[in-house]
Amino acid sequence: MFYIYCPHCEEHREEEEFHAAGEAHIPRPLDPDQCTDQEWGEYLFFRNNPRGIHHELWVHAIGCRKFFNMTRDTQNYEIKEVYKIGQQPKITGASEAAAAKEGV
Amino acid sequence: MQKYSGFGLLKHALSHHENWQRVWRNPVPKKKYDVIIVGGGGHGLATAYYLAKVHGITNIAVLEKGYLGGGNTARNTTIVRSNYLWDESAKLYEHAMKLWEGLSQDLNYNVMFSQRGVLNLGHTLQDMRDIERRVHANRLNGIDGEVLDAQQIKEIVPMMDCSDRPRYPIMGASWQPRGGVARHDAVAWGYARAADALGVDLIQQCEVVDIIIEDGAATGVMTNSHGVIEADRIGCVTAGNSSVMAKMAGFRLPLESHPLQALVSEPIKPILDTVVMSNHVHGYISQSDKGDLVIGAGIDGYNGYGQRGSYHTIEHTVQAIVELFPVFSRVRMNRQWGGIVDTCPDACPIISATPVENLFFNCGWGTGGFKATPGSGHVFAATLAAGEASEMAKPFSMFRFYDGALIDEHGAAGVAH
Amino acid sequence: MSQQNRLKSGGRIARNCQINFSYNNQSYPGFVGDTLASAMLANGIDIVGRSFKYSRPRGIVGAGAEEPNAIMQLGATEATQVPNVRATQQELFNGLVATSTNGWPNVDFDMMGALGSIGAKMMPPGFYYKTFMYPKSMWSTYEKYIRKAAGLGRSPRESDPDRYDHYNQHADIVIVGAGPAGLSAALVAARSGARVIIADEQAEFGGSLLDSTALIDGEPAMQWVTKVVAELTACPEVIMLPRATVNGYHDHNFLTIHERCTDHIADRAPTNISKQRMHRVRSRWVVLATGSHERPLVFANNDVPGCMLAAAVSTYINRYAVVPGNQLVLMTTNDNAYSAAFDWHAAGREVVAIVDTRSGGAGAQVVDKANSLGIRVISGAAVVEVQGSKRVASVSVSALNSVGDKLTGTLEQLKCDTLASSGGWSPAIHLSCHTGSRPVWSDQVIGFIPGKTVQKQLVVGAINGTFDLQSCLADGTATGELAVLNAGFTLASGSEYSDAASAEIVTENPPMALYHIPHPKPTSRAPKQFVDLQNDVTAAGIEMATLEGFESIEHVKRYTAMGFGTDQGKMGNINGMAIAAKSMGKTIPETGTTIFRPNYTPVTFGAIAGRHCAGLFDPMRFSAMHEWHMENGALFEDVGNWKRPWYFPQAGESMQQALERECLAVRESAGVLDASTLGKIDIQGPDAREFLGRVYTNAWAKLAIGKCRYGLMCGEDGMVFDDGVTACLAENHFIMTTTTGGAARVLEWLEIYQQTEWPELDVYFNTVTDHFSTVTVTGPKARKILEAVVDDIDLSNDAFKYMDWKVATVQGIPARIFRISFTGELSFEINVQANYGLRIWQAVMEKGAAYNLTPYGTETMHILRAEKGFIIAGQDTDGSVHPYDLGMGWAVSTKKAFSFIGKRGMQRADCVKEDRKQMVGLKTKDPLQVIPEGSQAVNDPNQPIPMTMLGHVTSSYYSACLGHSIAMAFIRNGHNRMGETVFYPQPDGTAIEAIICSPIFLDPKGERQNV
Amino acid sequence: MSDQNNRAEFIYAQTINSMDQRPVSDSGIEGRSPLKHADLDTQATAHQGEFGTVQLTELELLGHIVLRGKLSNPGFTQGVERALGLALPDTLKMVEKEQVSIRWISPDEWLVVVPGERSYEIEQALVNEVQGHCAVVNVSGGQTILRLSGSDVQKLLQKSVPLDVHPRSFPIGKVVTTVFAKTQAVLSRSSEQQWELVIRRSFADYVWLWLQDSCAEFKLVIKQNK
Ligand SMILES: Cc1cc2nc3c(=O)[nH]c(=O)nc-3n(C[C@H](O)[C@H](O)[C@H](O)COP(=O)(O)OP(=O)(O)OC[C@H]3O[C@@H](n4cnc5c(N)ncnc54)[C@H](O)[C@@H]3O)c2cc1C
Ligand SMILES: NC(=O)c1ccc[n+]([C@@H]2O[C@H](COP(=O)([O-])OP(=O)(O)OC[C@H]3O[C@@H](n4cnc5c(N)ncnc54)[C@H](O)[C@@H]3O)[C@@H](O)[C@H]2O)c1
Ligand SMILES: Cc1cc2nc3c(=O)[nH]c(=O)nc-3n(C[C@H](O)[C@H](O)[C@H](O)COP(=O)(O)O)c2cc1C
Ligand SMILES: [Zn+2]
Repeated sequence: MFYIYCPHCEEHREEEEFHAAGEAHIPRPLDPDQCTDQEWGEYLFFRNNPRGIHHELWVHAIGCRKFFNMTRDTQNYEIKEVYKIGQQPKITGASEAAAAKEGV
Repeated sequence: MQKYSGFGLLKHALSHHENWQRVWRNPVPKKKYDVIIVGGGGHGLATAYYLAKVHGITNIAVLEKGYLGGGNTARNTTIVRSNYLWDESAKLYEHAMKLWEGLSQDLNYNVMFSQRGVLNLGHTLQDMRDIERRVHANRLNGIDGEVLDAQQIKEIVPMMDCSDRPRYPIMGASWQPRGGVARHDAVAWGYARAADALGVDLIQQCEVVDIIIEDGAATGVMTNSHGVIEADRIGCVTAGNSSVMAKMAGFRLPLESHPLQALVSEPIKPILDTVVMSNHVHGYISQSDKGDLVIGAGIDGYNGYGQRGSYHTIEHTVQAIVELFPVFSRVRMNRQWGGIVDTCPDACPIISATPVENLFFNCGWGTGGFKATPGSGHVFAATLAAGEASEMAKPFSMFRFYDGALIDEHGAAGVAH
Repeated sequence: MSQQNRLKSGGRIARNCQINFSYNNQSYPGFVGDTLASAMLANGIDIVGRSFKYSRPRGIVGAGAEEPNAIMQLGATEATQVPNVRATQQELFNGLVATSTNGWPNVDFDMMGALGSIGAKMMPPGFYYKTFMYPKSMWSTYEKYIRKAAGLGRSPRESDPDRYDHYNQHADIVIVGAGPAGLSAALVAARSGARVIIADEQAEFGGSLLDSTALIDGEPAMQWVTKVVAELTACPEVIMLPRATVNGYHDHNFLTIHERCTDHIADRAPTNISKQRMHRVRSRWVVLATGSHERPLVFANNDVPGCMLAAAVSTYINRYAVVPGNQLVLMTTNDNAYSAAFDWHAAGREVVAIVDTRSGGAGAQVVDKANSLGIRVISGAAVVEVQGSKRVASVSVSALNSVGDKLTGTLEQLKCDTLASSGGWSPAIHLSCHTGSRPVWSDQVIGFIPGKTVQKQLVVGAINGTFDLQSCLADGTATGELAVLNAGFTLASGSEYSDAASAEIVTENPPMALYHIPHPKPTSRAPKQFVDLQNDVTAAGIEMATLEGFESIEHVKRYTAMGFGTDQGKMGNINGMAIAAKSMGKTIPETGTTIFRPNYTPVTFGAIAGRHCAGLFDPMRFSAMHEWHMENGALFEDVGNWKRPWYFPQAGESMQQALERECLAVRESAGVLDASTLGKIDIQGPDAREFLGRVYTNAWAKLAIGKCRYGLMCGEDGMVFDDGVTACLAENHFIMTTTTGGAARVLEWLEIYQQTEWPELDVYFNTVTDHFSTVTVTGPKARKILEAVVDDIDLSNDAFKYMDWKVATVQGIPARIFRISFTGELSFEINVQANYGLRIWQAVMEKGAAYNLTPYGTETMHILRAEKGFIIAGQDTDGSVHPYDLGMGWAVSTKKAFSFIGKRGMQRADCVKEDRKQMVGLKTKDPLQVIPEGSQAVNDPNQPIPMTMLGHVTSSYYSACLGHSIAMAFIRNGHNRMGETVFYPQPDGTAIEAIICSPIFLDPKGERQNV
Repeated sequence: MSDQNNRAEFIYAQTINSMDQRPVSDSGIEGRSPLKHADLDTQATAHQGEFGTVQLTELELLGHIVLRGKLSNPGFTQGVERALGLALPDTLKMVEKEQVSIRWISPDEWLVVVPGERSYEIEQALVNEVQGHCAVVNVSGGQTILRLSGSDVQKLLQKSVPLDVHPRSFPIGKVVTTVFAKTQAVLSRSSEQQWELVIRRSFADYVWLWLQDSCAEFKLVIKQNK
């Protein structure tokens, strides 16, 4: 069971207060009408679903009701960081791989 | 293949069980195969078996990164039924059901398919409407089933609380007598043994780490243990890891991999003879032939490849079970575990060609693919053999997520099972 | 009875508190402080059960969580039955009733046992996969017998009278295990002022010290324990939990601790006290000091009662003053186990011999002691076989080569009644593995120790392979310090490492890595050599499994069932892995281990569920008028968490009669509905209107203040998921209604778009569902009734138009009244602050009496709206229909500048194809026949199965007002099939004939609501 | 998306509809709190003078007003301060002065609780004082407050809420929205042994059942609000 730091409440809370809301950083196409079926389908349904570093959206549902992003390792469930909507992650699959190479 | 029978057992007993044949070989992989199947779960092994048996293609390797049948096949609650709502899926699951009914004999391996009946409970008026709708459809599709009221349910499951006491009293249920459970390991092993006997190479501890693509067509795989193995066609049957495989091939799938947990009680004397499932209170239960109550939960909401989930999901499930069966409160949970389920937006599988030529996927079975194992293998074998989606596979193309022809089985798939 | 095996003195039992228990209907004495197992042994009970596959008699082997055999049925009454209680962990209480689980007619004489010995040969691992297949039809019969034979104890058949609860805890440091290592760590942690929880599964703290004769700081070890416990007790921030098993270690340092609060007192917990409590603990750091489990050795007939673990023998003697036999042979691979023989000797019983498997024998310290006590020590030898059936009668000993894979001498027979064995100690690494960490093999430890983990976890003591007491104490202190610093605290002065308690340093000869004792016959032909006693897994079975090709250790586990039992292989797993490895010519680390998962020891479902059962399983939500509904005989429907009135039957009325009365009242005079449960969302902000335009399919730009509008909400896939009316309260202010069940989902839907997609839109959403009570008055007389209750405004059709809302005072209470209609009749929805909801309801009822104002529930509401063809999201939609399918294209505005949610989705190829299933109405040929909801349409009811289905009936009722049945249904291409006939085949073989029509059955022009 | 410059300037009060929702004055009409059916008063009278290790008081029929706005909008923050004489509290903090309290709910949300009879007056003050994009929402009918005091309350809370209620993590003056059994509550600590739970109306009966059940091992005594 996860122990999640809410960037809005600024403290750790139990997972029971939160909902996972799927992969993060999937912006709605700005002009949906110009999308092909394939593009729209990609937006709606197709996901990276990585094994390893994953950026996902969570909401502090029974709490401050705010959405935020989380970088989490989907294999060992370690939460690497949380960050607010509109911000970009500091840790990515690529950055982790680079760090691993350098032996950091 | 050495034939198994009661007589054979006696014969081996006399020779102190020293002369049993291997169930499968441990071959060194060849450089090239006609077909490589990635993933040695029930579905992958069944695919190999039917390719060999039905389509005569025996130059096949099944590559498994761990041990055969160690993925979701090893960790599912083994519920088998075919009472799905939509024609396309009902057809597929019923195809599987028919194969289940002769599977032990076909494989000469007792998969302990036990048609003890499956109840899907309804606790609200809308549940009952959904149940009626599904049972009506099943009947016209030739699938057995009826709608029972609380009294009839009580007769089948006397230990369940069918009174008005529960928070959500049981209003009725759909009942599929031909449904039941099977021994999950035996299914994998039975297929593996039979496939091996037909010449299929089963390669364990062999992880595919890349898919080799030339001019838009897959030509082989890179493995962690045996380097490159070439193939004319590749079928990925990797369940929770399918997105990882797709990434190797350069595309994405409409899948999310979620933890799905299950648990067993300590073994107890027979007390529950059927399978009971409830979408509304969110739990399902059966008793295995070993005596343990096998209990399942809903998926955890986040993506996870850890083969474990969160404890509060277990709590909710157990609460649902105690709510349905207050008599089980003093029985104890022995073990819990998790699998990685590849959930699809419409709760239906993907049996499909892909943007890469010669590369096919069979995935997206999510929380409910064990019951389809024989059917899935059979249909995917036909697809691999033909090099294009077979008739029954057609509706399950991954491209339905572009045009929108989804087959929404959330109602029938309900909670995980 | 005599307690013939009880020593005159010693032990940690309360000799002045004699109590009685019954086992298999016979009464026996024991003492407070006993476990059920120690009391049974004290009374000379040898056979405690029968093995499940071969039905062999079994006795107690261990003294703790590792016990595989002594699995009892407990309980004096039906409702208090508990299956599968480990006698070694069950404290004795007065009046305890235990029975053995397997064995018929009884454990001492078992019919199946006789059969078992013949059948055993036919039951190698996986035999059931290889047989019972032919003839196919017989399987269900075979299976019945297989099921009967399986299972241990039985479930109660009455509901549990006891309570169980949950307790959430947060700690800086949790210490698991209160042995020397755990206690040392706890002391340091406690002194730092950190919040500490120390839990131990046993009744008393002390761990292995409880049965040890060792000295700490020169005094008996338990004196040190007493001091430490006293100091910990005095620390306000330390929580000490005896009888509390940490059964699961979950991600991010979350632990579940199962405390058995009253299991040691009685069958049933005292009133209002929880029998068991589940602590749900989040800790910054976790120190695992769970100790280790002794391994027995595997040899022929090693399951005969009287075969025990060496350490268990010591435990029974030292802790319970029970000697479980008269003549002991001890077989050991290590020095440590010698103490079992010494304890036995000290208890005044005969030690026949110590058989040490090491050619070099033991270290001087223990050898000298054995010699001085006159105990015969046979080194470089092993017990290869036990003789005896219901109790060990003798053992055969043979010389063994130095690596332990060959017998080198002749057999010597030793008479004895107890054979204790020790193959070394397996660290209790279970918890460290629960979060996916793989343990690593240590040749030095001869066991697996915890591996790398991402949890904030430290391990210390025997779990880490540290077996000497001095190091356990010192490491405990050091680990405690580390935990304190890691958790962000500072060490209290005086708690430095140097302060650790100290014990004698023992020099030992290294232990021997030996698991399986060879037999003169090959394993396959030797008498059974058990590895997993509970599952009757033998060495031969494991060898056979590997020979058959089950080479992965996971396959071995699954094929043989090794480690599947209630002990989860605590005793047998390492031996099994060793045997599998050897059989394949591999090392143990190459073979690997299976995975440990929760639970460490089994936990009742009751404790996991806690109080969240029965009335508290899920909240019931009530509206402010609920009491009135109850008093007026409403039956209720569950909608989400809400209890909504379903209908209000009057005395003697059937459901159908009640519905017809309610419906007719609405159509002819007036009805009243409690609509308070509908979701209500207050929406404010300069971009509120824009936002509505994006989330609803229709246009909102021009909705004037004072007006209401119906809207459909779709997903990005274009499929309808909710609907409702939204009113414009002011320029930047709207109030939205949602379906009852969809309220929470819609609010989260709005929020996710606002927060993540369109943060530039200034709009706030707040739920006011609970704030307002909604009283819907509907029917031709609605205006009359409103006029009677409304104090101040003009309710005429001109002044207060359809789809208007107005502020008014209703019986002295300010209200917003919405003139919207879900019945097609003239309707007013009165919204007041819920504190006044009941009052307004009562006032309306009172004034409405003159107009036959009739309360109605959800069922009537469903009929009334169906007469009008209004959909109910969730009943008439299922996530696969878009507005055009529903014939609601009028609610879609394609002209909006912004591509609203759902627009693109509903234009995908499959969504615009010709022959989609479309919502239509149905009239049955027989006007009185109501098509069952869910029925599937076909063109030709006589076609063969599988039939081609066209769509299903979503809503279907008898309309009293129209005098015929009505239905809403999906029909493929239905909008173009008006007037055509379809059939609905029924389970009884008949088919109901119906004609496709518009779903608007009543007042298609909508005149009634406009009056 | 209206122009950012205009945004701060529009007059909030003119863009929304707020109304007095209490009975007209001297009507003598009393509201019914969500727990009225539990008849706490009778129980309180029956056990008057008894001391409970958990004492429960319903603070019924107070004015509850939700405030939404951005801290970066001075028209909002200063307006609130002018209207209430209290500044908006920081994250997870609660402030109180002369029967008016403000609970932090979220970075852009606060709950103002005021005496029932002053609720519209204060709501109006807020509506009139705040400027720009914000929201003032009367939710008085939708929730009630339970005050729990006594030596066993912390234990009771440990049975009911997953978050840490130890004084080190939950000091006096802290407020959180969290899971309460299977519903939710806004929980605040007003003294070492005194806590307040803001709960939703429709769940009030469930919370009441839960409290009685959880207190079975303690001594629960109902106290009247006065
Ligand atoms: C807890 C739980 C309960 C369930 N209950 C039910 C139920 O009651 N009824 C039901 O019908 N279904 C149920 N299911 C679903 C069911 O288990 C699965 O749908 C089904 O077993 C899938 O079979 P499979 O062979 O496709 O997958 P798997 O058995 O998972 O096999 C996939 C294999 O691919 C291997 N693999 C992955 N990546 C690679 C790679 N790169 N290289 C080589 N090999 C690879 C994996 O190791 C794995 O062995 C349940 C699932 C879970 C987790
Ligand atoms: N000389 C040897 O060969 C040898 C071998 C093994 C152990 N020992 C002795 O054992 C002791 C080891 O000390 P230690 O402190 O590491 O272990 P310990 O065995 O003394 O204490 C561990 C405690 O943890 C408890 N426990 C285990 N799992 C638990 C769980 N999941 N939940 C709650 N409680 C749990 C056990 O019941 C036990 O009381 C030393 O005294 C050592 O000398 C000696
Ligand atoms: C139907 C079924 C029944 C099971 N019964 C038991 C059981 O009685 N005892 C047990 O220890 N494990 C049982 N398991 C769980 C397995 O031990 C194991 O946890 C599971 O297969 C997942 O594998 P893993 O734990 O190695 O990851 C069962 C699993 C399944 C799917
Ligand atoms: Zn938060």
